[in-house]
Amino acid sequence: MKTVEEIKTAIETAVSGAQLEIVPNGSPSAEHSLLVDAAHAFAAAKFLRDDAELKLDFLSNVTGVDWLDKETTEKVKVTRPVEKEVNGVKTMVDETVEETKKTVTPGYLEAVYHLYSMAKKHGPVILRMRTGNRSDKVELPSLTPIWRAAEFQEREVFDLFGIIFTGHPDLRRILMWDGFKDYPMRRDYVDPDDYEYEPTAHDDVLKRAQAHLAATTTEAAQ
Amino acid sequence: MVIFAILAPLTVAGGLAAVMLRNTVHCALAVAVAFAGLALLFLQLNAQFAGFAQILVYVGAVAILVVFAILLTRSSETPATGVFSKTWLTGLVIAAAVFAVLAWAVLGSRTALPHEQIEPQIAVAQIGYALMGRYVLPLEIVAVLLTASMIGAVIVAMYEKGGAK
Amino acid sequence: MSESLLEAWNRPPTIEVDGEGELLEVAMGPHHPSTHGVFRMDVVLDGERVIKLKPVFGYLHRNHEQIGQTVGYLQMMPYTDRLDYFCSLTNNWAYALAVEKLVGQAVPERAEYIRVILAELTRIQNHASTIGFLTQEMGASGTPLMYAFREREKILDLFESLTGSRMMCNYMRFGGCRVDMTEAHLNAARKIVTGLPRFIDEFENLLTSNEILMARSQGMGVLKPDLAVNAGITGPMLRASGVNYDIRKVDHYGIYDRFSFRVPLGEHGDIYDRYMVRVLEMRESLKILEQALKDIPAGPFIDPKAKIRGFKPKPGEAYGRIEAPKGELGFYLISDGGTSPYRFRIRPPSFINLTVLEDMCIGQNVADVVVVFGSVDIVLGEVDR
Amino acid sequence: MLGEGLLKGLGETARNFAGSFVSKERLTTVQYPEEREPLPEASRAFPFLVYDGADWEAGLRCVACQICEKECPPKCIYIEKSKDKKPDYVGKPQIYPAKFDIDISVCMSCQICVEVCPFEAIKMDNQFELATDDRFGGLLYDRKELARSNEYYHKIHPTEAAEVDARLAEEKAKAEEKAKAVAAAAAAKAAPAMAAKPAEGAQPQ
Amino acid sequence: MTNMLDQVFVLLKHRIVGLVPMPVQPILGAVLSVVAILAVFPGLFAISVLLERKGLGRMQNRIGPNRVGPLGVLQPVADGIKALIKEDLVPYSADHVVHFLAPVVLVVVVFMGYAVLPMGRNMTFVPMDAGLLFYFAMGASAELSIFMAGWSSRNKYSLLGAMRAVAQMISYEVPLLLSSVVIVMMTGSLSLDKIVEVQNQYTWGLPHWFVFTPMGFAAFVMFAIAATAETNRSPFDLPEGESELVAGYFTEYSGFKFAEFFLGEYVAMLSISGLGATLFLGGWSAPLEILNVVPSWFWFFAKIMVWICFYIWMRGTFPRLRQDQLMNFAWKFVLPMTLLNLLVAGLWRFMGEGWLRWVVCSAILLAAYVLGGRIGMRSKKFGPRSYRYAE
Repeated sequence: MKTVEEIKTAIETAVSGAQLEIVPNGSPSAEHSLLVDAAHAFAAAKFLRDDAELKLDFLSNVTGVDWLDKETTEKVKVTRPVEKEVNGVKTMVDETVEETKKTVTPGYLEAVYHLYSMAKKHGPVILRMRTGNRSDKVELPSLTPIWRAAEFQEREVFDLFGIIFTGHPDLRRILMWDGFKDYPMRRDYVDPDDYEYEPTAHDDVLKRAQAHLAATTTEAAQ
Repeated sequence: MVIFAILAPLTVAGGLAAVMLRNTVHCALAVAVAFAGLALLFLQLNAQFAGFAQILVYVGAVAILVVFAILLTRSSETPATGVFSKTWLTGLVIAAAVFAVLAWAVLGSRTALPHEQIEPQIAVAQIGYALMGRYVLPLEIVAVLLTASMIGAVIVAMYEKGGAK
Repeated sequence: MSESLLEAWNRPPTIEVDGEGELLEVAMGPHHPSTHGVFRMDVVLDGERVIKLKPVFGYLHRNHEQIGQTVGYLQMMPYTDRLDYFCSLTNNWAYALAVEKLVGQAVPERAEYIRVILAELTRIQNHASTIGFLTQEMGASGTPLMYAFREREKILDLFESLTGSRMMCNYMRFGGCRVDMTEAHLNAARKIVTGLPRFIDEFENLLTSNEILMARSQGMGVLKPDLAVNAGITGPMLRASGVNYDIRKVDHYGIYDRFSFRVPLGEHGDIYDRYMVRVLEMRESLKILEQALKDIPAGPFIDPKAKIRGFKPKPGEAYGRIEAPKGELGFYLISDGGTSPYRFRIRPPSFINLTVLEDMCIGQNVADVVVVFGSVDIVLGEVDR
Repeated sequence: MLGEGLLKGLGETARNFAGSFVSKERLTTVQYPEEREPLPEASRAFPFLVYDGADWEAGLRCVACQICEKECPPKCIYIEKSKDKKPDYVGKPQIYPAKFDIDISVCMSCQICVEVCPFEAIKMDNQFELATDDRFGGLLYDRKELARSNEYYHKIHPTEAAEVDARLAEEKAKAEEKAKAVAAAAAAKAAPAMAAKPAEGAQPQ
Repeated sequence: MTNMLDQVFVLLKHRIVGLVPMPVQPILGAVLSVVAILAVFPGLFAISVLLERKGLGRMQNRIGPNRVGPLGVLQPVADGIKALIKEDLVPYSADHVVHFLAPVVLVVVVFMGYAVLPMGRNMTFVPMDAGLLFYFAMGASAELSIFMAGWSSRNKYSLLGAMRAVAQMISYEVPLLLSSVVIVMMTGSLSLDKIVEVQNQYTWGLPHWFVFTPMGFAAFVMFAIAATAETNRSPFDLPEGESELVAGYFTEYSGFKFAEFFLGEYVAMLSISGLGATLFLGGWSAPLEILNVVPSWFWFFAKIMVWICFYIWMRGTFPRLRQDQLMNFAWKFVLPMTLLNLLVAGLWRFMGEGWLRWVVCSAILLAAYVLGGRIGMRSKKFGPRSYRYAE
């Protein structure tokens, strides 16, 4: 089978304008993946399936990954003029001050597709797509029209991560019920405090249970 | 006579209920009751074959057919309006006329008179001999007619099935 | 994306309803005798013909993947038992394989043999009970199921004496297995393997040439190979459609390249083919078992250097997959260097095999829906996770 | 011929019907409450705490290191350390669990606590008939309910217990030797004996 | 002595009836007969339920019920008590009157069928000239009660189950009747007593049962198939196919009404077995001439129970057919076979005594069966398959 780099160039020649990037994999398996931009993902995927040499006709696994906003704090030495009283006279003196600088790299949601070929019996080729951010730009093209296998799995990713797959023929919640609001697989998901805790040996659970019980009984009283 | 006194009102009640009940399925069930009463009347008159045939054909098949027809064609929901149609008077007149004709015919026949009590013992075998002997031609004609209608029904059903595809 | 991009096989076929007959909507499940648990099919019927079928999942959803992301690598092992509770050992293997791939852990030879033996025994008991359930859906009052369970019991007894538990084995570890398979266990396994062919013969006597079974299953629930491939169907269902794809042969994971066995393929892709492929796979599994039990070498059953506690893989990701009895079972792990995976994903074969349930059922009789459903072979613990 | 397969099937059920009267293999039912299949040695249900000697409280091997609490996948173990110390089987003064609760209704019998315990203090019981009508309290087992003697352990898992005992005896011998050496050194140097810290994080085999 | 034992019930009845004044005698006689039927057949029902559960258990390598009483023989009693003390649930939107009437009608109609069955020498309760016809008339009425049950429950599963049941029973009534007509042709009577009398003759100690003639045997097979379908037994138990329709037409019944349906089903099974035994297996006549020392009623009940055992055996072995296959089987295979069988029966009479008619009739029927089966399997495109392997 072609290497990831070869596949990358093959896609770039076949799909004009596609921007691809190889995402390295640090584990010993060294299965590097291809990051494809959302605009050209559909065409690239179609190419991957139909290309005579690759023939990746089997989409094995679709999943989402939630990458949180990353907050990196670094200490930076900044030199700036500071007003100082030197010998009774106010003068501006340049002084080096250590400041902590916070940079926030915005998070994103990622959809990962594991492709294999049943005809040629090779694989995997891992395809990734990323959303703009985690809140409003969460749309990605659906690959269900290319691989039917994505139908339920994309629904699941939509359900649990909140990625909206445009072009999906039947995008509804699948594991959670229809009225459910949140996306339970996100890293910052907080359990709703709405179920019955059973008394356990654990302090924190007990506390939550008691608080919840108190809240529900007062609610009931009102 | 006691048995007749029980059966006749039952049959009549079944018939009336069939006309007057609101729920069509109930009506069909009432018809079945009327049929059963009729069959019992036959039995009371020692006409075993006719009685059993009545049950087998009417209760077992016709009533079921009616019920199926009701269920397949329209919902069995109770109609909101009254059960009597606007032309009920006409219907009543026609029914009365038919009854009058029948009564006249029955009263006019000699067998209606109570004095002739011969009570013929009719066995099933005799019916068989009669059908196969004297009445064989009518029987065959009826058979041919029924076969023809059955073939027709089959063809109609087949045509519909073919047309759907 | 426009509708025109959808290809022919991409949606279930739609059926024109003839006549003005009323359509009947029936919710089969979640409390229905033949949905294998809490699963619902919203079926639209025209008479007894299925016009539309929508599977509804999630009654058993417990967010297994989130659990996997909060507990450590080792602690996830017993949770994998509870996915497909019929085949906990293959689940263990798939997970162990993914983690081993993530950290580059080697597995001693003896451990590989033990894994193969246990996985093939699991496959046999799973296929036998699946066929039992399938005939149960056809109304066989449980006789084949009881025969299947009789044999399954023997296999589970072996599992219990080896791993301590009949179904929730929690047996495999990263780099080997938890305890060694002693000679006594191996002899027990040999005894089971010599007894099984007779059982499969009995099973086939009872079912294979049965006219009612043939009439019920041949030509029903047909799955075309191109759709099967496209919809990601795996396992016996795929092979019943005639596609030669067995991960044991393709990936050669473990030591499967050392054994000679064949992959049975169906031709029609109907329920009967699925049944027969399972029966024939049981026979092939027996062949593997015979070879494995003959050749198993002495040696360590777990890599002595393998870490159990304080397991912290380097950042990276791995996708490990095996041929589980129900299809391709995969685990996708992303490590960020912490003690628990950053992303833990299960690729459940029974869930994805249900993608084509509607395609197979449309136009069929309602009575066939349950049989088609039974022939898919699912476990709700895995579907809903 | 139509019906051939059906007749074959009928023959098969007839064989099983007749066989169930003569062959044990074809009638595998065990009449459960009266009859029981012997449990295999490896069989596991829920954990218990091992103690040596006659007094359960004094003999508990557990030193409240809380490894099992940390490693338990469903988090069903709850341990509180004691303030004081008592001598363990080697004779070293150790902390002991002031509170050791296992919520059996949460426990999933995975045996990981046993695998990670460095002190051979927690083992798997094979008692599975634990049904109770008290949903909350009845399944929360405390220290006393969990304590089982080493003899009991020998009874249910003889091979494993023998191995464990051998290992412990070896450790004890080593510890004694060491203690002797330390004592000798102490006698020589008249220095105060150091209380050895428990070997936390040691790998069990 | 033998005769005494044979007629013990008849004599007992005469003795009791003789105790009361003349005008009351017919009424008491009828009451006694009814009481006897109501006592014996529910008892047999209990036995066959136990037999079924035990037998099925053994076929499935289980023991079956064995907790209530020695070897579990009191299990049916426990079941009955359970059914009685259970709450009688009626769905809110059900049609209460019809819902109540359905099981009652079923049980009444099913018990009526026993009136004409000859249960032993001189042991027919109502020796009727058109006994066979009466039996079928009663059987036909049972369909109505099943429809009532399904419709009145206002449940989709119930309604579907009832529709299936009724369609199936109507379809199989035709072959059931036509296969019995062969016997009527051979005896020239609709009276079941007469039919048994004809069979109660022996040549070389062997009985003249109709099952031992070619068309009798064919009719017997067809009758057995149709009877199985008529009583909704496996493999024709789709009206209550639990894998599809939960429980069919009695899904919404509980407690004693459910027990009534259960009773009705088994009593119908017993009675149709009785009819089958009467028509083909010589009713109360002994299987060998020397066995005539055993009371005649014993043979009748023994034959019923053998028939029931066969039902159980089939249930333990076969999967269930599908609705359309069932209909196809009825109309395209069983019905033509029974019609052919009628022709053969005519031929049999026409050919007169001799070995030739045995050969000819058997050959025609066998050929038709084999050919019909093969054509049926080919047209439905099913049959054994072979499989290929990939290395």
